[in-house]
Amino acid sequence: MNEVTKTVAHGATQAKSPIFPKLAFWGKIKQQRAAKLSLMVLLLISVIGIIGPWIAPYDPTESNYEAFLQGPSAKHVLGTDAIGRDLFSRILYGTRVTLVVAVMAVGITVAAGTMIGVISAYVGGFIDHLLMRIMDILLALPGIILALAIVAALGPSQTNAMIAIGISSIPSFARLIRAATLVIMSSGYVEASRSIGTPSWWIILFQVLPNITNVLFVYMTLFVGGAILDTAALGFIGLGAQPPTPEWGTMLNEGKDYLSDAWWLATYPGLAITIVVLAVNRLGDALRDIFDPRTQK
Amino acid sequence: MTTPILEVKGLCKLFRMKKGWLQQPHYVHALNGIDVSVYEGETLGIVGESGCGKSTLGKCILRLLDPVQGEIRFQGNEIGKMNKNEVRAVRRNMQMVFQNPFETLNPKLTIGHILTEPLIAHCVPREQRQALLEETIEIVGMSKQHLSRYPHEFSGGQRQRIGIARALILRPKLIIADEPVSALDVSIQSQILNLLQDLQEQFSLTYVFISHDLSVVEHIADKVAVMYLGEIIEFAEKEKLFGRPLHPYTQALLSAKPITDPDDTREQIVLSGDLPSPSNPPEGCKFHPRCRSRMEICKVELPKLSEKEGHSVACHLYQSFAAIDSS
Amino acid sequence: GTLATKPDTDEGKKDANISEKKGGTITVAIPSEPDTLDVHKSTALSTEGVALNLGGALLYRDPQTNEVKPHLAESYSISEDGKTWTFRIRQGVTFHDGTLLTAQTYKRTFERAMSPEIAPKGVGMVLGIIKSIKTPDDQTLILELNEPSATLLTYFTSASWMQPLSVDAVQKFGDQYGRNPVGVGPWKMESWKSGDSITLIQNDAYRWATPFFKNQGPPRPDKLVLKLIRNPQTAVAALESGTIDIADLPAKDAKKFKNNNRFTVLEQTKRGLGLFVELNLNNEILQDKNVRKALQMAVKKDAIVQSHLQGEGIVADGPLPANLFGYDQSIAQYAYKYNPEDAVKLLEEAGWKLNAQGIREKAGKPLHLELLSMEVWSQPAQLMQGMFKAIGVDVKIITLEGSAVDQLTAAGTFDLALDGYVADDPDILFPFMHSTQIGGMNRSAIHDKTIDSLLEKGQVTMKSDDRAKIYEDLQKRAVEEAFWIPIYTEKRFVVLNNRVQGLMLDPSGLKLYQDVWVK
Amino acid sequence: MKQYLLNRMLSGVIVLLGISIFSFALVHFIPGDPVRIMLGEKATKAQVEQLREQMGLNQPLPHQYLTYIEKVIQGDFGTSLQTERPVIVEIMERFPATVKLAFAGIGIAVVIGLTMGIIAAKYKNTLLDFMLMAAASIGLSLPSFWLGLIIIMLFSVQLGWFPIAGGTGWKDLVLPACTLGVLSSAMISRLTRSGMVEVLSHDYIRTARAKGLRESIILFRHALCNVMIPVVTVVGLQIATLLGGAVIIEQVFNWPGIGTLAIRAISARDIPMIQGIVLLMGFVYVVVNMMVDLLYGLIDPRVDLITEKEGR
Amino acid sequence: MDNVLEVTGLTTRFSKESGTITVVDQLDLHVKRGETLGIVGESGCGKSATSLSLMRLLDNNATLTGSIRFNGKEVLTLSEAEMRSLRGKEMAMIFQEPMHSLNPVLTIGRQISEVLHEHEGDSKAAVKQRVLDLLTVVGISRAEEIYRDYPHRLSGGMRQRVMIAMAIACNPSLLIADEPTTALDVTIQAQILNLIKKIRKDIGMSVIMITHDLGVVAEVCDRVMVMYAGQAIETADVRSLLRNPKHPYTVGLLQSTPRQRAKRLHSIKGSVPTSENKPNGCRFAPRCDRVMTICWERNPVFHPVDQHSSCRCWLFTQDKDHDQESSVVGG
Ligand SMILES: Nc1ncnc2c1ncn2[C@@H]1O[C@H](COP(=O)(O)OP(=O)(O)OP(=O)(O)O)[C@@H](O)[C@H]1O
Ligand SMILES: Nc1ncnc2c1ncn2[C@@H]1O[C@H](COP(=O)(O)OP(=O)(O)OP(=O)(O)O)[C@@H](O)[C@H]1O
Ligand SMILES: [Mg+2]
Ligand SMILES: [Mg+2]
Repeated sequence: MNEVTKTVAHGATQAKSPIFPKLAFWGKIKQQRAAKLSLMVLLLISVIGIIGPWIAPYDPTESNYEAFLQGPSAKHVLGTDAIGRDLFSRILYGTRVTLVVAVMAVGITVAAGTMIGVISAYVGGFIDHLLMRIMDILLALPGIILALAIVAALGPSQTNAMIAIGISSIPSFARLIRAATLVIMSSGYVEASRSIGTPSWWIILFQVLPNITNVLFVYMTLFVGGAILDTAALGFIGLGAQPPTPEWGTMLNEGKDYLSDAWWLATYPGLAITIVVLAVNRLGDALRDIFDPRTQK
Repeated sequence: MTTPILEVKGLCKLFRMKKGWLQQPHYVHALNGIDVSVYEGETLGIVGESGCGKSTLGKCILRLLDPVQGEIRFQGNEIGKMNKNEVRAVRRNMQMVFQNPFETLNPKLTIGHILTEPLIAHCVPREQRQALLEETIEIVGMSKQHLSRYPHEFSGGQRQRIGIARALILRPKLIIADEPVSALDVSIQSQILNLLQDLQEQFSLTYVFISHDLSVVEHIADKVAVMYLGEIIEFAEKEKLFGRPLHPYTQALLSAKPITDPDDTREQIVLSGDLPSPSNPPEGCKFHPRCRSRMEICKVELPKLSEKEGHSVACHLYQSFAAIDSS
Repeated sequence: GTLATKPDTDEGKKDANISEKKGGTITVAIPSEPDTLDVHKSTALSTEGVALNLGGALLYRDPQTNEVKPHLAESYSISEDGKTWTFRIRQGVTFHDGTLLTAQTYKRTFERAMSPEIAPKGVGMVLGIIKSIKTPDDQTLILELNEPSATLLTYFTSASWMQPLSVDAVQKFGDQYGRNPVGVGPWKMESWKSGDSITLIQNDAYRWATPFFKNQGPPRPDKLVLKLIRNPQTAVAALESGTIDIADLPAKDAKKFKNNNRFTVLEQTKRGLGLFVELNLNNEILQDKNVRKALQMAVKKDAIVQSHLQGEGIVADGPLPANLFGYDQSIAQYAYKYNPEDAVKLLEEAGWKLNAQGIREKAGKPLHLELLSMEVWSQPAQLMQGMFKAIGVDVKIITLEGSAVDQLTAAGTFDLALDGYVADDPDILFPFMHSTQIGGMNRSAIHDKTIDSLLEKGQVTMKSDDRAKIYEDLQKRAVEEAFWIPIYTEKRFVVLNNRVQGLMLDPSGLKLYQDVWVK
Repeated sequence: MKQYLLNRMLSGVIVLLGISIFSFALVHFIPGDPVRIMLGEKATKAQVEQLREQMGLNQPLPHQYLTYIEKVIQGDFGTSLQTERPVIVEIMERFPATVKLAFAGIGIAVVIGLTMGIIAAKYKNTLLDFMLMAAASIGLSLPSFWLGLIIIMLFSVQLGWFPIAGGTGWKDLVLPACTLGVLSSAMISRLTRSGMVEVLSHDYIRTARAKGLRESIILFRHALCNVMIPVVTVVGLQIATLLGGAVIIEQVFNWPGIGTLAIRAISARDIPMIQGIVLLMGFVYVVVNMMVDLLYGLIDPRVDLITEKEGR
Repeated sequence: MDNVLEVTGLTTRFSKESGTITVVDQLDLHVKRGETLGIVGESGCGKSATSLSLMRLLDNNATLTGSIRFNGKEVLTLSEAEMRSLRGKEMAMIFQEPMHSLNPVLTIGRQISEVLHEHEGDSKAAVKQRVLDLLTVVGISRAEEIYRDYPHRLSGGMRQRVMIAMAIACNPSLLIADEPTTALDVTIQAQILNLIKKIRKDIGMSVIMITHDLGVVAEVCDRVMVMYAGQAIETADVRSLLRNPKHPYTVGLLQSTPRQRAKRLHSIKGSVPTSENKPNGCRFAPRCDRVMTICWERNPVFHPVDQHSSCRCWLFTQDKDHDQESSVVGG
């Protein structure tokens, strides 16, 4: 009796435990120096995004009426802008804005894209055709135009930029996920699972999803870079976050009229964008190298 | 005589191929009127060249694919007409082992989890699961420590054992083994074949054993069906078939099989040409373009499978079966 | 507001003979592309700047005496009651397509502008005052007005909006007339590359230049290219590389050319309010005069001038600029000064108390206002946002395209809106402040009897001194009621390559090319 | 092959139909009454209603759509609310500039990208490879408008080598085309490199080596042809995107192309214009894709197989 | 001597991030003119690595030591250019996967004529005629048509024939066939094996036939070398190997091949060691039925057992103290 209870308890932990196993993930990442470096940079940037408001020397929207367009100095490390705001503080605050917009946008993309992709691949047939033709149609319009049209419809604001960017990359994301799901669907273990009589929801949940998480993660990272660039681009043409929000693209837009008078205005936000995007992209690349089904055997 | 545990009659399967919206779809005749039956405790071997429809047959029996025509009776019940839930219930008694042990195990799940899946799918009470799990893993020659590991930690032979354990855990009556040893090295292959034979004895299993390797089939099967382009062209007990193959194709197949005997002096029949594509098979007997003893009739008329003394063959040479005695 | 002419260079004085050469091309940057050159279908500055060169006006305002004199009309007379205006049209004036200018042309031009499909888009509204148009002969044009109008006279000096259109061309081109305008002006339309440039060529039949120009014949250069350059930075580079000859630049960029002997910088104070804030009086919060006054006192206008205009502007105290007729010289005495402390006091008095977030609150409602702005005013808007924040007023900026701003203000769904105007006459305040204009340009929804009657009087009073007095009273009233927050009058800078000589600037900021020649 | 192209064309038409529905639906998504925009602020209600009637905006939606499509097929894309000129005329005036920029940019990108990619793959895992790919990574991470601004600052403002007056002459073309080229080449070079590395690891390359072929033949005949397949796809996609207007770059460089037109139309809510541009982009996308498919057919003899797979 | 190929002490190492691994270890072999040598062994034992080493076609991360003498020339010291003129002309190779070994975007004709252009430099017309002849020789009937066709249109057997045509285009003196029939069906395998046998006779070349199927060995080879975990463990002429295998591994291999007669198959326990965890002593020791103490301690040397065969096993080594290292240097 005692024996039996013991094994049952053991069995329960067996069956429950690692539905999402450890992936041997971090070990692999460590192997990749680039990944490590970019991860560190990203971590640093995220920390700045979180604590930026506390370490910023000035209020990012407060003008110093005595200091319009001042170059970098001890008082204003990166200088001030045309209406006397501290550029350094604005860039620090902007980190959060930019990251939040980009990550939320990708969140939208991933949520919708994954759903469409997985359903399309799993259900197949007419639904697949229909969804994919819709994606084709959306793909036919350049992402930025689609985003512009959406912003035009919703009105320019940070939230709407987020939604627009999120929506505009759904088609390509959905296609990637669909392809990844199809690979999993045609794999031996899904067939084996079906042959046992496992129900569909179980297969999607425990066979398909865990196996596309890697791919999902990689694509997600790769899309974040694009989303940051798009956020900034919308800001740059004045359709993203609205002034005085210290969003980097918006700041660049404000700085573009001062290229020859105040180089720092256009230089630092641009640099900030480049560094973040570079770090995210490198991480994405490294993750792809690690998880690419082709390099992985 | 008792009724066969599995009986397949006139099974047909088409795959629709369509290149685009504009094109007329054309069909691949993967299975074309298959008749075959297995009795309890027997091993039915199915041999044939690549693409002749062996796997398709296996999948149709399990209803992983829906046949277009024909009957599949398992323990007297017609599977082809069942709905989804009934099929799932039947699968409890009918399981499959796959060719590639590297692909059929989900890399993200532990062995324990993989083996539990069928138990959950068929609502085995939670209390019994662990005991079954441990018992089964030991039956296939592994230990329960292995349950918490991931597939990539095992060698090919061990993975195939896990695959067998998964098929076995519900204690089915029938196992369809689709080339279970083709991906394995000779030295490992023999371990698995032995295991399969042991299990058959222990649980009085029935096997449908699919392979393209004649030696393996010859070793393990009781009855052998030879397939060519979606059709069974010869079906007999192993001894009869290997001892006196009737169909020219079977003869060629047997003679082409390389054997490890340096003094072997048998005459080799080397077939000319390739296996034709199943999407546009030749008229008449499908084998006639490659056949040595082809006759005029072969080009126009499809021979039927006819039986004598438990030896069936589909060939015009034996249509009256009088020829058997004379040959 | 006199004409700012380019000071003669030493070189020019020494050798007058080589001056005023013929031929050559001048290229001018324009910051935005006109939607159309059909002057009846637009009110945009971009249209005016180009159309000006293609047409001519019945009258002109003498830059020296500021008097209105006849031009395409040889003479004109206004009846005693001010309601019948008679013009004698000059003879021998031809359109670019060769047709002759007659009184009938004018009649049909005005009728077209006033037709119901076209009127809402342009000058038709101004002409609405005309009751009937008669042309007893080719040379006589008689307008019967519903009531006397001082402003219409000023309008008739506009060579762009009030120019006669070739009736044939209007018929021939139909909807496409806007791309193929035909006028009587010194320049003819040659080509229009969308998004790139508009090219005009000299009209060699032109003999009817306004008398104050030295050159009474056709313009000297062969071509005038108006090149679309949106970004001032681009314009700077283009000027330096010689791609363009003339460009309007913001103060900061113009300054760089001041010490460059290849270029000349023309400077002019714009006649009008470069920037002011309209307060929506339909808003409950803003109906409280104390709040309006507090907002007035919160704005540090010199900081805005300093940052946005690099100091090249004049702080405005009232609704009229110092360089416009009717300006009250004593306005500085009663205008509001920057005084955040007093502003705070006023708000406290009005019952707006600071809450935990530093925003004022009354009866649980925060003091939150929305400011409508356009992209060009992004800096002043943000500065003001900071200034209002300092006295506990939370302002949200909404930046929109011009037409979208118009839509919102017309619907009255805004709290504060930025605006600006350029004008020749104080009557500009009529559309901005008269109660009949609510729903139109009177965005503040000013509904004040005193103001209404002053504006009406101003329109019909023809005697200068009396008229000036009326507008002084008007300013007092407007400042007292704190309807608007006037911010500044700005300067404009035109940089031109010394290869181009003789450019004149009209008081309202338009460029006059009649005397221009290329070295 | 013919069959294959016909199929592609058919799906192209379907995409176009979808886009036409999308662009038609825009009228109903984008706030702002088109009639009001057309008539201006001061129009009376009656005038608005009358024009609304005239434009058929009171008809049921499907009917409106059909009329719209009928007109589009006849080449009538409506009239711009802003300029009152036919949309098609406006677009066609801008299109050549965009085409010029797109092809110049892609040309530069392909030359730089292929060269970099091949060199990097050839010297895989060396410092050179590392540096080239680092450059490509940075190229991918640069915001296009920022790069544009920097290039303007450097070559136009500081050095004064090239004008940026936004004409359409070749001198005006240099900077925007280079900016585009640099940006797109990053993508192409990475693709070429990874494609090259992958192809070089294929069995048939080993076969070619076993035949004793020269390295140059292996690289250019055996490897490059296979690498071109993904590269052509990406280049095709980029051309399609750029022909729809390199929106940001056109804006930065003041380039009178479709991109600036699009921004202007969108910010002015010029709905017929937006619809026209959307349709044009869809059309260009479909046509370019067809070209890419055709090229596929030339490069890759297996195309009919590819569709077979997709068809399943 | 009449050896086309003589290999002594061939060692192939791959350097990886995790360290270097030795995949071919001190391999000696020779191939006589006109002879067919079979190399058998389980997956991963280093058969392909050996053949690629002979052609020097391994990746950059491989290092080769030892000596490979081909027709009297030392292959390992040749320059890359000299090596190129050897490959395809004197030493040719065909691979396991005919599906992947042909370039999908080039026509068959072009891929074959390339070899001739590279090595013979004949006129275009002559080359084309030669290619058509070759296609006929390998049993392709519609040569003209196939010449213009692309690989994806051919079946596996056809592709392997094309590969053979390519390999024999310059009449090489050695053909290395790395599992040429593993991916093919039995009937097609028989065709290809017959073809190789015929061609070998016709042009008198030597063949190294790599396979894991002892049946294939019995069919086409004169001599066999059995490999296990990177080492040669037995060489013998075919007849004596199959009739009278020496090494326990070879014995096990032969017995585990399924036959009708045996009710139960013999099976070798365990599985092949991975290259990372090779045992210290004899590499087969953990799986061997007849393992002795010495087997765990020292790896036996490879030496002749009788006139037909050599073997690497302590069972057949009289002098058990014989020092392994010195013998290798000597051999
Ligand atoms: N899902 C499918 N769609 C279309 N055709 C298919 C599909 N599955 C199999 N076929 C075709 O059906 C025929 C029989 O295939 P099947 O897999 O049953 O052959 P097989 O005998 O198992 O071959 P192998 O030995 O290669 O496994 C083949 O021609 C194959 O191309
Ligand atoms: N380029 C390489 N880098 C590192 N290791 C390699 C490389 N190529 C082969 N190996 C390793 O060398 C060992 C021998 O491989 P090889 O391909 O020679 O085996 P094989 O006997 O041909 O096997 P198979 O029968 O599967 O073809 C394997 O363990 C393999 O992992
Ligand atoms: Mg199969
Ligand atoms: Mg191999």
